[in-house]
Amino acid sequence: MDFLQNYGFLIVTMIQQGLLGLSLYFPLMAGQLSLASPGFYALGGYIAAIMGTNAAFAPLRESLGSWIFPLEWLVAGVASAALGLIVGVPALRLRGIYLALATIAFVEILRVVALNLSVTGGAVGLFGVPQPFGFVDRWQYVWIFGPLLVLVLLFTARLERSRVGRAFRSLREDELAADAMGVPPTRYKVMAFVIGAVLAGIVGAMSAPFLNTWNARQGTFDASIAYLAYVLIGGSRNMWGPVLGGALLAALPEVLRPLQDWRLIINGLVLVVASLYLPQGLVGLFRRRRAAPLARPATQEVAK
Amino acid sequence: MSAPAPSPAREPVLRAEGLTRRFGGLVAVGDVSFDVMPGEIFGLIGPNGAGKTTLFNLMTGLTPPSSGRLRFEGRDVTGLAPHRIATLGLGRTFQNIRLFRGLSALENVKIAQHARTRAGLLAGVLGGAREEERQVEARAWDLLDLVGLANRAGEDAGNFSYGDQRRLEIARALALDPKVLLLDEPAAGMNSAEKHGLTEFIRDVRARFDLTVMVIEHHVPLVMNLCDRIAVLNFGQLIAMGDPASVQRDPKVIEAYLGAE
Amino acid sequence: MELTQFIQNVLNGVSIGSVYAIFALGYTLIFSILGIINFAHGAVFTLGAYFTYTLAVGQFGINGLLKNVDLFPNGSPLGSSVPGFVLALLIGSVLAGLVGVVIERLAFRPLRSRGADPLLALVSSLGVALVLVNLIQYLVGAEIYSFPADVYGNLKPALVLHVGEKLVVIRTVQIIIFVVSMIMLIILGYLISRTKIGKALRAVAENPGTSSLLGISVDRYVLYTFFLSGFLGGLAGTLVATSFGIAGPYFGVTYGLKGLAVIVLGGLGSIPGAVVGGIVIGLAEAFVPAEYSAYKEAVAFALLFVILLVRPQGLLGRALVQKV
Amino acid sequence: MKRALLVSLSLGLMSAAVAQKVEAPITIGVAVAQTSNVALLGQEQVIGARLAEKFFNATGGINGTPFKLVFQDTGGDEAGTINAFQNLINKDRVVGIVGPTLSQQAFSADPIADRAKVPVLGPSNTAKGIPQIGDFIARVSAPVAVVAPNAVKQALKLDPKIKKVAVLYAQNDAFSVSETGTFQETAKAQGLSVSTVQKFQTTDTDFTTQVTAVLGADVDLVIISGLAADGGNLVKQLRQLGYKGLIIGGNGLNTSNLFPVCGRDCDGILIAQAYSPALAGSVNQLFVKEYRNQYKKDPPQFAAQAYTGVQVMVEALRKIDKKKKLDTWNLADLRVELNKQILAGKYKTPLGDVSFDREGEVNQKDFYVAQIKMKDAKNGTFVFLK
Repeated sequence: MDFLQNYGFLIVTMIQQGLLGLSLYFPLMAGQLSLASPGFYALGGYIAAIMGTNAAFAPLRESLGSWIFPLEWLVAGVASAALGLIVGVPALRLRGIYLALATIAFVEILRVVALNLSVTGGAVGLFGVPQPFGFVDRWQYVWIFGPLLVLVLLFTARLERSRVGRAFRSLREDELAADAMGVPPTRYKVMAFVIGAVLAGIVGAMSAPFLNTWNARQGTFDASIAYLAYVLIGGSRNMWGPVLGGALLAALPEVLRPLQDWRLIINGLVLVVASLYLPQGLVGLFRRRRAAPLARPATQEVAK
Repeated sequence: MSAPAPSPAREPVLRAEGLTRRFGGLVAVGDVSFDVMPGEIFGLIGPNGAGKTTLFNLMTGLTPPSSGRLRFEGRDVTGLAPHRIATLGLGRTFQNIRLFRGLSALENVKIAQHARTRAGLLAGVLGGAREEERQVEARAWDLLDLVGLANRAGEDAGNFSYGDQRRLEIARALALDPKVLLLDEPAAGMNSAEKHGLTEFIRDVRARFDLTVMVIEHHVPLVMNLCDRIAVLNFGQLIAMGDPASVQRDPKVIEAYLGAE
Repeated sequence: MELTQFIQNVLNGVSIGSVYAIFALGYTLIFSILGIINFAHGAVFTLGAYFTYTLAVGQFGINGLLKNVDLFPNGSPLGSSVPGFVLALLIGSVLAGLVGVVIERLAFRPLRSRGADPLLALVSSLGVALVLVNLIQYLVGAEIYSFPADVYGNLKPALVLHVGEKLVVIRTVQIIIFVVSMIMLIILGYLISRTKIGKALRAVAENPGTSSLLGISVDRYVLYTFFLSGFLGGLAGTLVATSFGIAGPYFGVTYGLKGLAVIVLGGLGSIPGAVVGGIVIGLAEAFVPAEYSAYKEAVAFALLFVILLVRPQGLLGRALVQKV
Repeated sequence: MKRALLVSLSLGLMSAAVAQKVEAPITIGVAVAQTSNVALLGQEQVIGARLAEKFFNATGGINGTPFKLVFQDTGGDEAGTINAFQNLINKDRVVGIVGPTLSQQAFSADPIADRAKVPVLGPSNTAKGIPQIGDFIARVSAPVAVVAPNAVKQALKLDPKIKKVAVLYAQNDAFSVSETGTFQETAKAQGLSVSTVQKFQTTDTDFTTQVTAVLGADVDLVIISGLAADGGNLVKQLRQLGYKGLIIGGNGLNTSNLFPVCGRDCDGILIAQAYSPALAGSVNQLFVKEYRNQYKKDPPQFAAQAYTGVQVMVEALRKIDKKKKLDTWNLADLRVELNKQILAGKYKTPLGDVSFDREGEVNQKDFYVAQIKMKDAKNGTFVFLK
């Protein structure tokens, strides 16, 4: 029990950062390097913090009770999807590092706007965010972040085996060839981008009560780069990569806490060494070298 | 053995009207017009840099034309996005092979069935598309069988030999369920035994899938043997068109080829 | 807008912009050769300032070896502290260049020789930045260090021009930074377009594979690039520090993000582009009306977003045509 | 089912906490930003807290028993602060916490300490709403509203002809944003006209745009709310570009870190202080002497506030110990008792006489306005103005 008290927050943070890593993985499935997640994360958090503290929502809170929280997640998801569409449609014409830079710009613009609005609490941000479902301890958030992670992993595994997942992969492999084979690139790039945005938005909405407060420092350039590191260190070609990378890199500074002044120096060294010596990311260490030959399913011939 | 001769009464399946593409000052394709009749095997030859691949790119929407029109089954498809044209029924292979190299052969063929399937995001994730998936899978195996690669379905496309990659690309293009198949140098990199088999294979595919075929090829004996009609491009201009024998005798063609040597 | 206000805005914009530009020069140089963004550049920039400070003013134990160096025993025309400072500046910048070399050897070359995903270089350089910044913090703390006011001799701190009733003002340090960044641009331009090293560098940038076939040692030239970038970064860091002081280990890092906007706007990998991009962003920020000054921070990124949509290769970059 | 599990887990936790005995030596937690770009402030707090530990242990500890400070780095972010707090509460088993550095961090981590019933003293959290986070949250850092008006009045005393004012503030700093509000209200209340309001970021270094706007508005008083690095650069650039009038610096500029930044140009700035090294009380003079011995300069406000935070905890513990020996308490009860005692006591600290209201808000008697006098380009002093 002491263990949960002491490390509960960290464990949930690991799940949370794993989810944020995954939010980058979806666009990456379609070959799009987007660093926009912190923007949607911040948006989701603000939505939850505003719905949780703003007087305008008091009647809604009264009448809904704890149901306000799922509603916050829903609103955050929908709002992120809408913003994702608005940003994604023009931005996804860009490729590679240019898309990454455009999404960084998006995150930064959003941050400055949040810093200046009064509904977001300006520089101080919003505080006293109410706790869902009578949660008291931080580890209890495992009851919402945990199921979300499981759901998202199930979703991803199913997605990868579906028609849409194949379309994503074809875009990552060769956008032009995919286009010539009947896969509409823009449609699926935007879809992948929006899935990532919705996930980041929902994680943000769950995180505002988790952190008790929300402010413009939540969605920054630093976070963009951190999430990218999750994906690359964990492994970008398998859904477990970002989860593992996010969890481990979030835990690293805490694991190194006993080193005191040296902890961030070592943290940096670990990043360097990991990027040098784990070319396939962490999951590359576990992956079986070669898949077994595919077996043809026993079905009757489908007449053309 | 021999293909049914194109009946003159039928509408052309493809009609190019003055297709032109300029890159800066260079005219890569200049005012090219031709008809391709249903069921035909239509050859496109010409020296290197004559604009053959550019013409394919114009026809499949990868490069927008500077001017001119392309009609497919009577419908104006000029300027449509590549995936739209592919969906209408124009499948192609690439001169410098563009398979999804990191994906398995089976995946490559499954992906090209995208346009002929419907399952959306939710159906795919929630399992509402099982029957469709089963059909996609089965058809992919059939097509791999057709090109003789079913025993290597699980291997990454990038690991295949040159000739196998060309065959896989054809299987992938067929998976689109096209009405017209555009083959860009299908014999390049194949050994002579493979080349020999290719003629039979293309004819067989045409018959089996009721296709029209357009083929860019350098290997002259193959072209002469395979094609019903041939068009010759030089410096982006169409300099001759007709049945293999007459094209072979055409002085402009001889000059173009000799001049290019 | 009044004329004086306009002139003042232009001066403000150019002076802020030249700080951005001088930061971005070394940043973009590495991108031009390797196509990667070196996140450690901000830390090298900071380090350069600390090196020079240590040598010229000396509080970290070396005790200002060069503090009293006097190259002009009969009195320098600029003031007694200037020659010592310039010498310290050069040595400090060389040291920063060497740090750049070490970074290349330890954090970039292993990735390159393996042909790894270029994005990994991003993470690796991020790690290096984390190490350097926290190492500085560990060694010298988060305190603010400032160069003495007379490093540039007894120049007046600012130029004040009277235009009718109104004033137009600019700080001397800003003029120095602008002039130096222009000089560095010219030297760099000469180096790259006219010298043998420059030609080899361009060849490496065009096509590393072919260059090595032609007998150009790619690794060596990449090393030169990192030295040059580090040197420029160190020099720039010191110059900016003479204007604003060294505001702790994060001093240079805070320019990293704005620097990205600068080099993209100018054209990734374009050296004149870094200067043009810096000054354009500086001007754009200076012309934000006072009532919207809160949104000034977003201007650079709004510009970045727009330029990416309209002209992704940037103002001075070359368009890349994808081959089918 | 799930709910039942939750309840049983929570009950288990509570009973586990009840069973813990107080371990010797008594530990007090300090959670401030020792890394990140907030470390400039956090490092001063570490120094202040260390001095307090040394001084109070040298003067008998807690009635003869020495106590120990445990430091946990919060970094600059919210998650790091929660981790630091969790470590202090559960692993280090501290009786109370002094920290964190930023108000935003306090909004994040203080609720956790409050729910765990661990008393927290904010050494530098000045935003509105901090003591209201919970019963266990108090602060020794006075909110800005009290400090700012004095400075404006002082400026008017020095130069009664002042009419037009320019106000500048760091828009991304919570403290500066609320401080500038008070400054602007005060200026208006004193009949001054606010000619221009300029915003900047604490990470900014170049202020030419803001300074030219100020020069253009032709004002005779400039009021700055920011932190040391940005505020110092702003002052320097104001002076270099020819501004001659009075400057008021907000509480964020109340640190000798300002001196190296603006150098001789710092001379004459009026500073609104929540702490002054010049305060005559013997407690403060002892603290100043200790600090000068070790660091060769006057203690900054952040150090004094952290020192005060530790002092308040120690003196409250001494009182409790007199009633009932600390080693006979169990930890949970001691934390609750400590919180009560902190709020009930009166303390003679470097900040002057300090006590708390029921919510945990500090009642600080003395606020100061000082004027900076520079000895040379690097060293200066804050001269107390009556």
